[in-house]
Amino acid sequence: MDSIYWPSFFFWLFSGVACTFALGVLLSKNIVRMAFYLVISLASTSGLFFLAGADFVGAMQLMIYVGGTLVLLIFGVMLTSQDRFVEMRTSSGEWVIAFFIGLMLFFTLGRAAFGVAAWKGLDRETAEAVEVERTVTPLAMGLLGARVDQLDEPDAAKREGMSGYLFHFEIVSVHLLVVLIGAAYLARAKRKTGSVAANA
Amino acid sequence: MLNPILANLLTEPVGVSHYVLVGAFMFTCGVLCMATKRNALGILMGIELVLNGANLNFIAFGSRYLRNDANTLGLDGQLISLFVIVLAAAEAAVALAIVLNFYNNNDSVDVDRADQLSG
Amino acid sequence: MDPSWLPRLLALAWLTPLASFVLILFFGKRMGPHGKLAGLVATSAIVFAAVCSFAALFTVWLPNHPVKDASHHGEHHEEGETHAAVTAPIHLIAAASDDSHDSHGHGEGGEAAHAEGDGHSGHANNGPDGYPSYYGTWYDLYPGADDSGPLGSLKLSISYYIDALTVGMFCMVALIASCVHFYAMGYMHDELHDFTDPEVTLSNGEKLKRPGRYYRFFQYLSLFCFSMFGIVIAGNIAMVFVFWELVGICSYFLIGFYIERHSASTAANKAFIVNRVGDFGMLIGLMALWSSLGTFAFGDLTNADGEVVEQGMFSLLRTEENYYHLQPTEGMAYEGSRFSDSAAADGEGEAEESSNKAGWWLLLVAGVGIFCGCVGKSAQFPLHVWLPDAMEGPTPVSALVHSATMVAAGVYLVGRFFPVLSPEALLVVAYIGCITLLIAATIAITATDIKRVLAYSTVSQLGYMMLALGLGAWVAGMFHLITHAFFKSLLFMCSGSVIHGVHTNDMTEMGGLRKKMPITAYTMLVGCLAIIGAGIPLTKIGFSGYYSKDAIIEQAFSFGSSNPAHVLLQWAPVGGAFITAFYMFRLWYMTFAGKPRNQERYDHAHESPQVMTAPLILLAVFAIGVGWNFPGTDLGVTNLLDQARPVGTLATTQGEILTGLTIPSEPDSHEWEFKKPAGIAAFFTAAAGLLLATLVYWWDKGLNPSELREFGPFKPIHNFLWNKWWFDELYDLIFVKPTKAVSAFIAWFDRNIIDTIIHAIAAICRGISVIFGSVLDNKVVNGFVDGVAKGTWDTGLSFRKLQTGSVRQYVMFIAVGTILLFVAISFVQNI
Amino acid sequence: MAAFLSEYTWTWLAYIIAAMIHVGLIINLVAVAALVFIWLERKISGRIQDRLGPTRVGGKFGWLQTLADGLKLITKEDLCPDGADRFLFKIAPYVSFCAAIGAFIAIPFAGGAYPWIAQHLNTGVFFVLAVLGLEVFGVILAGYSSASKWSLFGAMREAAQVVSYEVPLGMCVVVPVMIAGSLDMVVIGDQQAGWFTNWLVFHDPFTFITAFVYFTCAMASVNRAPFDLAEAESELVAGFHTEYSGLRWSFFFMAEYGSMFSVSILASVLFFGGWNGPVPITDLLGLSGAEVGTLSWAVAQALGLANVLLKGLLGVCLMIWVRWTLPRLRIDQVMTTCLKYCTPIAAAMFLGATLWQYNFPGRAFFNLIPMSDAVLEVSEGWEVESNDPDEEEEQIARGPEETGGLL
Repeated sequence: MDSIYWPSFFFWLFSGVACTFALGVLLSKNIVRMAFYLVISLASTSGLFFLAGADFVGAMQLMIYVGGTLVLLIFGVMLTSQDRFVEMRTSSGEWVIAFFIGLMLFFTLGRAAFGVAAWKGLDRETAEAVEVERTVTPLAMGLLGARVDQLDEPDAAKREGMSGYLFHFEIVSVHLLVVLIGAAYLARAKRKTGSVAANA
Repeated sequence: MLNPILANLLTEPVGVSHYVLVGAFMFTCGVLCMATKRNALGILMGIELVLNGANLNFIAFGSRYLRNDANTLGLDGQLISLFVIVLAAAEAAVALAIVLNFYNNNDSVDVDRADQLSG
Repeated sequence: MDPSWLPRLLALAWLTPLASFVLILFFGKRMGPHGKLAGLVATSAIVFAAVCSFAALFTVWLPNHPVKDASHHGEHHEEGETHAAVTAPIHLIAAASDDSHDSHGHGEGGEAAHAEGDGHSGHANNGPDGYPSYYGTWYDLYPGADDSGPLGSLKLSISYYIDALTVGMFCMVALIASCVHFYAMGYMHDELHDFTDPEVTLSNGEKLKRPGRYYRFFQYLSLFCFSMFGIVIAGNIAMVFVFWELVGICSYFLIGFYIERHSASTAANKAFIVNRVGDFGMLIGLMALWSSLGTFAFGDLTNADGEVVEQGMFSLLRTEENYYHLQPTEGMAYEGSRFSDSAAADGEGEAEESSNKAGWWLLLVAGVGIFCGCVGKSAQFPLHVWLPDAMEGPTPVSALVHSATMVAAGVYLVGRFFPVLSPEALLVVAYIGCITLLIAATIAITATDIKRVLAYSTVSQLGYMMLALGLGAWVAGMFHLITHAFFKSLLFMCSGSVIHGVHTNDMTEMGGLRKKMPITAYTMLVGCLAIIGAGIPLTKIGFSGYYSKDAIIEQAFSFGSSNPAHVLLQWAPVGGAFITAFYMFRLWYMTFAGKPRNQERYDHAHESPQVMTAPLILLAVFAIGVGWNFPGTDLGVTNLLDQARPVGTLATTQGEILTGLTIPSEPDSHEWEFKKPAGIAAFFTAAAGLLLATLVYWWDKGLNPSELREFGPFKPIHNFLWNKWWFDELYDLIFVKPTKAVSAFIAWFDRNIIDTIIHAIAAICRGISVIFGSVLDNKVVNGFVDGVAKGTWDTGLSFRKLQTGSVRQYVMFIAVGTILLFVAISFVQNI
Repeated sequence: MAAFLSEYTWTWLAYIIAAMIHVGLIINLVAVAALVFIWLERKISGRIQDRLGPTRVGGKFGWLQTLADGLKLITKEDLCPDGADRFLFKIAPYVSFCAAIGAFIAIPFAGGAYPWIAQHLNTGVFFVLAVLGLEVFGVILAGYSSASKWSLFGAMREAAQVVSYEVPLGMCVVVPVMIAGSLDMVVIGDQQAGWFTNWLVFHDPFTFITAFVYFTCAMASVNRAPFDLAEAESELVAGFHTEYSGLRWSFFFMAEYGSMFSVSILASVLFFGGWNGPVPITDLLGLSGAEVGTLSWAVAQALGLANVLLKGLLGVCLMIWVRWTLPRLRIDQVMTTCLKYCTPIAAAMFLGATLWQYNFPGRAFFNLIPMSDAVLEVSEGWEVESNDPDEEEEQIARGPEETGGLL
């Protein structure tokens, strides 16, 4: 028998935490706790990303997703801190139906996950021989339109198609801008003339 | 009896399947969250979970530690998950704005009260 | 500097006025109070253009192509001709001119004209590259190779053709335009504030009051200069045409500057429409050339190695093999023969002969067609009627139009096109010029409007130029164009100064003004002396007009001696010189000499401000000296122009259709044989005119003009001239009235017959559609549509239950749908 | 299970012990640093306010004062108010503390080929920023779960402030990252080797300004005065930790001082040369380079460690100085400072630095001025090897290891 393969250990650790707290999100009725569980779940997922060698994406996950959830949390606190809104009960019949449907969904997806032979995982020697790969620069270049990781691609036709994601990057940037403006517009404070008059 | 299984889990590298399974679990949790929460913010959290589960799949398919053959997505997986993250942030911003508006109009974030469009 | 700087510098000079135009167009109103800065902008632009032009001349052109004394041409020619008489069928050897020019560095165009190794003449061996020119393109519209462009083989390009003429014209135009701009800055100051137009009376009896349009005036001036530069630098006839029309529209704008005055708007319309008539002929010539030659370009396009890539018009028509003699191309002969069936029927030799003839005919059509455009633009008979009316524009415009831009364009184009014009076409040019010269000069005698006298004088002088070109005196014609530009702009500005001072155009209200406005008077005197060609006969001392006019008369004598049938062409310029001297000094005496005829106006008269007189003095200096060589050198306008003489036009040529016609070589006319009688005739006729004017209009004890007017035999003549030969009335009778009648008939036809038919058709259509609407549309189509709508509505009603409005149920639907999809797929896969 | 454990006991233990040592080092570093800083703050504030500060405990300077305070806090009762969300209330301080400590995982204390760093991350800067941003979670949870309106107000203020200030902070951090061409803090620090003129703060005028903007934003994001709206005593009693006492309260305190320390170290690595002193003593003494022995290397690394700690300390002192000098801002002034001043300035500096890189690729401000040979020699680290695009592409293709991690 071999010694412990530590990445596997951490995988089980992180995935266990992530799944547990995802379940916590599902089952908890307090919106603030849900947000807290969600943060932990997402942070653990970022650990899974680090384990899979996607360190930049992991850091992004920590920074953006967790930050985004932070805002969710704030809103949760702001909008639901009145007691009657902290817990909004769902009827138990719905819970039962949802549980069964969820079970079926999970079963189907899980069956798909183990349905492909090539997804079984590497043997240990191969896994240990995989070179550490730095991804930040290739990722950045990819976003700027140059796929430096594909220079070794033997098929010239394939290499032609791999022109990077500059265009998408630009679209997403503009999209973000539009969203910012749109969100600011949607959420702007409405002038309530009636209430002012009433106060006066 | 338990030892070989536990030992295998800890001594052998995990594969894409495991990641996909975790992703599937988070996805299911997210969907159920969306289906059962009456709080609009709860639904948003469900969406975050769903997106995160999907992201996990992209990362898994792109990783060279899990599946070292020519069919990995490579960097494309990471790039796509980056886009997902960014768009999720955008989505959250808009959704929160909508929730805020909804709150302003209804004094509540209960989505069951948003049924004016029922047939 | 390297010759490659030529196109750059000239393009800079060309585009600067455009920049100024655009600037004023967009920001004119905001340039200071009432656009005052616009004048500065436009003026500085044109001054910059002038600097660029002179830089091109003195730092690029002259160092690369030093001028030589052209007066040796005659000797060369003689030698060449005797040689050629023996050895060459066509005496074209004289195309080779100065062997002292370095035979390299002529850029794109110069090398094209290389005749070597034919061994006919010692001169020919040296190559005729004494006439350097540069051709190149800046931009091609649809540059399709092998006729693959969207316009077929039509190649429209923005190109340049630069030779000494181009450079000289640039300098002249820029210089005069600069003076005009400066002058206009003073002259147009009325427009700087709200302007009350004294000549426009509104219906309520008040005078029109409108905001000043100072900036707009300069905007048009800039565009005008840009267009003129465009014509001069253009490297192909299509581009010339474009800028030609631009010049036309600019003149339209400027003549109609006081658009509220009825006379001004009418004059602008007249100028524009009359020019269109000429341009129609020009289009015909253009198409004739293009369809037979397949190119619009003047020069040859060469690649980097100096090899010719595309032949231009000039080298196609005057090929090296043909010793640069004009010869229609095969394509021309073919195109021409398509219109004469006799070619096919006759014998073979005759067919060739006749198709060759047809080529010449086509060439004649093309030449006369292009010349038609020039007739319009340069106000030649019979289209001269617009120019005197163009006096309605502000005086600076008149100065510009009459000297450097508009009318010069026509003469310039004839000069540029000279190599393409056949001897017959030249004869047409000569006769048109001759007639114009005489008619305009006679009308000028009786006119009393000071600007009108000058306008007719311009027409007359343009006739001189055309005559010169038609007689083959290329250098003399172009030389006269340049000298005339200077003294005519001077004269116009002087008249403007007078008008500015006394506020009237009418010479009968002036008199004795030289004491009030001395600078104007004496600069104008210089202009008058220059235009009558004052100088010491048979020497080289005189005002600028002396050189150019004598050169023209010499050529006329030379022509007359070889073509006795066309004796009119020999003596018309001499007679013209007499009349010119008479009416010019009539003008001067009536304005400046004698006693004031209108005391009130005289008392209010004053000398113009410095910004107006300074250009006058500058132009006066030029009017005196532009014909001179720089002391001690050969550098002078004549010698510069001589460098630009089109290749192959130096020789004596014979007409092909009119076989008796001989166009003599120009340098021959400088022989003593012609020079002596011509010089003496010109001097004495001019002196006679001057004396007569003095007798009539100055010397109190001499003849009284008003008595003369009433004197029996002179009365009908005066009446005839006073009414300008009844040209306007004639045109009205011939063209305007019939056109109006025809259009009245057509209008009647349209209103009564065609309208009736259309109304009937409409009624029928309406009846049919009423029937269709009630039956087909309401019952069949609507029934079908309503049925579909009802079906959709019912289906929708039954499905609406599904839309619960609950987000969470929708999520469930999605999840269930996904699961079902999975199940379905797995079933399909298992089957 | 037993067999499995017995078979692999030693590897288990070895890993766990090693990890424990690392963790112990870092936690203790933060804890000790917090002790020192609290003492420093009291002393410095005392001097600024013209009094003495602690003088008795532990002898002459009162240097054991904090320890005594800590002992007192440990012995205090751990209160949990009625109506509080007990779970969140209890866990909130740990969240903050973990975030503050977690940042130290990726902070290097000495560079070189074998840097002193707990986990050498490729995306170090990014990681540190992300983890520091998590600290606010604990604060919000604490504010919410305390069931006190003072706490809630404080927490919401802090949330708004931190979320807003992350924008200019991130922009400021991107400037040195862009100039160094790496997110790896070791790489960024190593590029500033040599004289102090190589420090990124002196790289060009834009980075010079950026450093100050960064420091302002960093102060705001760790809630130090004049940006300490979250715990404004005059308005909110004690802000988010109103209801806390005892050890949990001290965790918040340690978290605050820990993050002060970490942003200061981050500043030192990003702008002020990190482990490279103003004068390259190790180079001058011959302690650095490829062929030096282990001892020399250790000495050099220790010097680097001293540099980092000293710079961090200076940064914290600066923050203390500012706190006791400037009055507190209003919340709208805080937001104005962020959105109307810091963000546009940071954006402009980013643009300016980009243009500088474009115009003078790889040239620092002092490299534009002719210098003596000795200085030039040391500053060779700045010279980009080649501007040949082919070669650059090749470098990218070869990956960062072979090109010395520059990319």
